[in-house]
Amino acid sequence: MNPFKPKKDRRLGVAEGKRQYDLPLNKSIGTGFLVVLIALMTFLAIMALGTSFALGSMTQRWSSGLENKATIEVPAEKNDSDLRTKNEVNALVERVEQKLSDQPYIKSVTALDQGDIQALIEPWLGQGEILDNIPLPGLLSVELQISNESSLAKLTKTLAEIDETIRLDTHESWLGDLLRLTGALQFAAGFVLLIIGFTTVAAVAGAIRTRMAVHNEEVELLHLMGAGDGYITRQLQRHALMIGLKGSLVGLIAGLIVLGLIALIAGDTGAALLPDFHIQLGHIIGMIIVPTLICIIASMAARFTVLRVLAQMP
Amino acid sequence: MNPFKPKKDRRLGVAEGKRQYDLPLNKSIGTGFLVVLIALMTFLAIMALGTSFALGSMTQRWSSGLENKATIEVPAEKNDSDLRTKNEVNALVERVEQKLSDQPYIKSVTALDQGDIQALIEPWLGQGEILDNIPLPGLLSVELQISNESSLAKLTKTLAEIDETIRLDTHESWLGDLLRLTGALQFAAGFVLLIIGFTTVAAVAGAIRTRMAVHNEEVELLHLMGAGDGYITRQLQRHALMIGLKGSLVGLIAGLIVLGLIALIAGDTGAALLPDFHIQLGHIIGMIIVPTLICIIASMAARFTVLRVLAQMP
Amino acid sequence: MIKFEHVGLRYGVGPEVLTDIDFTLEPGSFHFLTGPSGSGKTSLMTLMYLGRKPTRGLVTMFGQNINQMERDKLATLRQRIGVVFQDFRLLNHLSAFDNVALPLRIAGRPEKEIKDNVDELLEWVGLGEHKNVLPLTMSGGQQQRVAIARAVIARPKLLLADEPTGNLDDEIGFRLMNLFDQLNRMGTTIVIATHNQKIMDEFGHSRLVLDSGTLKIEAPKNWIQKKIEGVF
Amino acid sequence: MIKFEHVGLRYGVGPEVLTDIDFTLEPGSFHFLTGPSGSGKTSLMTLMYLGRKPTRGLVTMFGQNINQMERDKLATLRQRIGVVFQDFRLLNHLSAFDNVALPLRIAGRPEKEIKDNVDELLEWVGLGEHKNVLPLTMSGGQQQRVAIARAVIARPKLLLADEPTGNLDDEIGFRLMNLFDQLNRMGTTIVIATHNQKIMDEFGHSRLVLDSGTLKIEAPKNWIQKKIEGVF
Ligand SMILES: Nc1ncnc2c1ncn2[C@@H]1O[C@H](COP(=O)(O)OP(=O)(O)OP(=O)(O)O)[C@@H](O)[C@H]1O
Ligand SMILES: Nc1ncnc2c1ncn2[C@@H]1O[C@H](COP(=O)(O)OP(=O)(O)OP(=O)(O)O)[C@@H](O)[C@H]1O
Ligand SMILES: [Mg+2]
Ligand SMILES: [Mg+2]
Repeated sequence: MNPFKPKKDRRLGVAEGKRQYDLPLNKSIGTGFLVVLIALMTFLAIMALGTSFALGSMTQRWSSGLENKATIEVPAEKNDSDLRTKNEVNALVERVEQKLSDQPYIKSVTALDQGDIQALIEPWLGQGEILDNIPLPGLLSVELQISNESSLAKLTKTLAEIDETIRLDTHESWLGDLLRLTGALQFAAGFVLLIIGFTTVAAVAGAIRTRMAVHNEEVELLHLMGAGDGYITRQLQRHALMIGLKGSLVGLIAGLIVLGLIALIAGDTGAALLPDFHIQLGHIIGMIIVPTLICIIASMAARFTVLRVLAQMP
Repeated sequence: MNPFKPKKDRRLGVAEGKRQYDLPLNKSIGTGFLVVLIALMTFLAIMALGTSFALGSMTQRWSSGLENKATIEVPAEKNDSDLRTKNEVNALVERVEQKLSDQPYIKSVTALDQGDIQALIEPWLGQGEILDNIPLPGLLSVELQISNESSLAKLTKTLAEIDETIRLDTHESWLGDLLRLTGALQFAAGFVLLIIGFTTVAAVAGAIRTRMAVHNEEVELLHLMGAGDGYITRQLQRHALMIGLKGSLVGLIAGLIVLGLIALIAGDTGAALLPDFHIQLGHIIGMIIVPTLICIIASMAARFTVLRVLAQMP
Repeated sequence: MIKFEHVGLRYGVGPEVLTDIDFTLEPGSFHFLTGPSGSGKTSLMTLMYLGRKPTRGLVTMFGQNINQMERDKLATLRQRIGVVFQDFRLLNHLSAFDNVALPLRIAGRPEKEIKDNVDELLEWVGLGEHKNVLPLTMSGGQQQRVAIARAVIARPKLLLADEPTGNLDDEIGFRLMNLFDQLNRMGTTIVIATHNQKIMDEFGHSRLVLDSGTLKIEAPKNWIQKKIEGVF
Repeated sequence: MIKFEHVGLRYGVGPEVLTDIDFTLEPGSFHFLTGPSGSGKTSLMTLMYLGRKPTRGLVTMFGQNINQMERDKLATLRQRIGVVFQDFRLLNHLSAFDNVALPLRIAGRPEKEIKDNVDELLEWVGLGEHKNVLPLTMSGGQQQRVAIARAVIARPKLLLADEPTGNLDDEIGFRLMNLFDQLNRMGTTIVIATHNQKIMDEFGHSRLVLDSGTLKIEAPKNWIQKKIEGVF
């Protein structure tokens, strides 16, 4: 018998059956750890992204809601420390309101009710008719078209023309602080994303190098049997991709759940700090990009690591 | 030549030279990861402990500093909506002050200056002589010996005897909330410590089992050559102990540095939230116990894991 | 020394690899274990070096029933058995010296004694210049010699060698067989699994022949007789 | 087929293991490679299966200079070389079948063809019933036969076998030598490193004798002559 004689049906063979890895990658030690690590990375990325989005819409709300607003105070006392009567104050307020509503850079102007002002002072003086006798300052809330240097300068000038004692209180200083804070936080979130990217590359590359070390004999054997670099690389790359997919999906789901919970809780407390998190198309794309990117990073890190190791074999 | 013939000097041999592991543990893959993990666990434990200590002394400060204090308000209006004159208010405040300073359950009582009160209202009314004409409420700050039901009841009764309109404002409700919050946080810190313990056990046990799997052949060989369970266990246990030591020392140092930085920063901002962190003997012992405990946990986890694996060999 | 009574062994749920093995080896005797590939030589060896418990039957070693022995005692017993594994099983991270020294270290012998003994034996097996070399950089035959040296260094009471000359040429093979002979003369019981007809013919010890799981003992052939026949 | 010119090899900073090797093997020839343990047989084999580059000298294989070849071409070349490693090097997580099928899979052959070929060859080496068994549960000889089957399955142009019968008894050893002979008759060049004097005597091919790093070619002995001598 000669087992090498070609048979006819052999040549007609069809590719069938599922192919597994030649390398014992699935049973590899550390696969679980890598999946967990990538899940964690994805989770962090999602959280960072979520925070960033939330901060973004918060900033937007503040900017649109408050940035263009200012408060004008008509003090109850004149420049010379004499008091204004209630009527004098009201008249001044009315004049300011009229004058400002003509200005093109003003979007709206509203005089605060005396009742509102009384409510502010009530805690200190108690309710009662006494308030009627006390000269209270007049307050106006203004909304500018755009809050920039020139429009504010114009406003200041207009007010000075009416009366010198009138004070303008923009929200600029504390809002600026807040915006600077959220900007820093958004920057931090971006930084976190960057670190996550690096960590993922490092971890995957390290893990793949470990695998190459652990399975060095097997890899070398395949190499010696004439398996091309592509043949070997493909297996490890696919392996890394599968790990990346598993890990990043778990991380994505966990991240979305936690974000949802936070939104729910924040919604309960009146959305004081976290604004209602409107799901926008951009956000969805961002959330999908994270695991995709992580998978690509994982598989490319694997590819280059394997190629570098293989290059050392003759 | 017979290499088995006993020689005289052989029997006089002395134990010398340093012994290394028979198992290739030091080159083991995953050792670095385990060190990092234990460092992280220690770091978290230190942070949890630090938080717990800080919360503890904060609670103490609040309890001692605020819990026994209360504010008494003498309103500017009488029961029948008539106003009191300034003098009337001052007289009432004085009466309250006199009366209370006699009571044995009162530690101290101080009437707030009218100036202080004016400063509180100024933002609304502007400065000026107008304030002199407005009847302001009188305020007194009281410190009780002990703040319990009976002393508060007595205080309320005494105040009612002087005038029905006098209001007592204890800090109880919000302080209670705060204490409940810090209690919850301290509980959370304890919980974190517990989880850290479990994670360490799980990670070390898992890592040791992985090592046993990776080095299964070597372990089996030693076993077959007559190495007792103790001989093999000792090596892996010492290995785990070294990892534990390295990791927990790194974690301890990192934790202490970060705690120090936080204390520094908190000190700068006026220690509003984090109190000055007095280093007490108990804290030092706690900080030292953490790495010690982690080392013991690591080495015991290794011991039992190895013994369990070895028990499966005949 | 070794007594097997109705011993059977199966791996997992597979068929019985060894069936009804019955034999007794006297202390100080020397035996070849032979049989076709896959007949169970290594499996029988495994039972003898206490690497597995038989699935049935009674194994008595050093006069003691193995099945009822405590763990600690088993370990002590194993220290008195030297094994040359078919696949060597050297520790790849340890040098030739440290590999050979291992049994002495497990027995807790002083380092000075270990050094002298190991150096001398490595010299004897022709590896004096390779004592600090790692197994993976040694040739097949060199590894096999390290494995042999490790098995005999502690002068065991029982020596089990599985195909110890498979990677060695006849010259060094015979040299090592002489080493085993010397050990045997000092009282060690020896069992050598081998396919090497030449060696079995040269050294006329009794043969245990395994075939499809059953053991047949062939009385020691008069090998001087055979040698004379060979000459003519 | 293979041409070595002034080839030398050293591992790391060690001494030259091979010095000034010069020889030519014709396509379709059959050679034994022999020499004492540690003389460099495996090292020479390693150079021939392109597992290392020589530290000096010129290696020409299949008519091409190895030193200047591209990576891809080297891989293709390796696919035409079958190797039986001295330590088998089976993939422990793959069954006997998958181990033997590996070269065909690397060559991208269809599964149906692979299945038929591998099944038949496993039958032939006496492992028909062990095709789904993992290497670690096989006997030494069975593993060796899997290694041999893997080396020949793709009908290589060059077959290098390092001590392929060390763990096998004479009967199956001769059977496998016949397998190599058949392959040889179909055009494969064969080099077998062995210590087995009996096999070298039985099959009268030319011998490459290595001693302390240098190679000596012994002309093929007239082995019918030898056999006749042996009979008388
Ligand atoms: N760990 C194992 N698990 C399952 N089956 C095994 C195991 N070890 C050996 N076998 C099977 O037991 C049978 C006998 O194997 P063994 O290694 O004892 O043979 P052997 O006589 O030593 O052969 P060789 O001369 O080839 O080394 C073989 O069929 C083998 O497949
Ligand atoms: N990877 C390596 N690194 C360093 N030295 C090596 C390496 N491989 C082999 N050697 C040394 O090269 C020499 C020749 O080894 P080689 O394996 O080629 O011998 P061999 O003829 O195959 O011996 P055997 O018949 O025992 O298998 C030996 O002294 C060995 O120690
Ligand atoms: Mg065997
Ligand atoms: Mg060799």
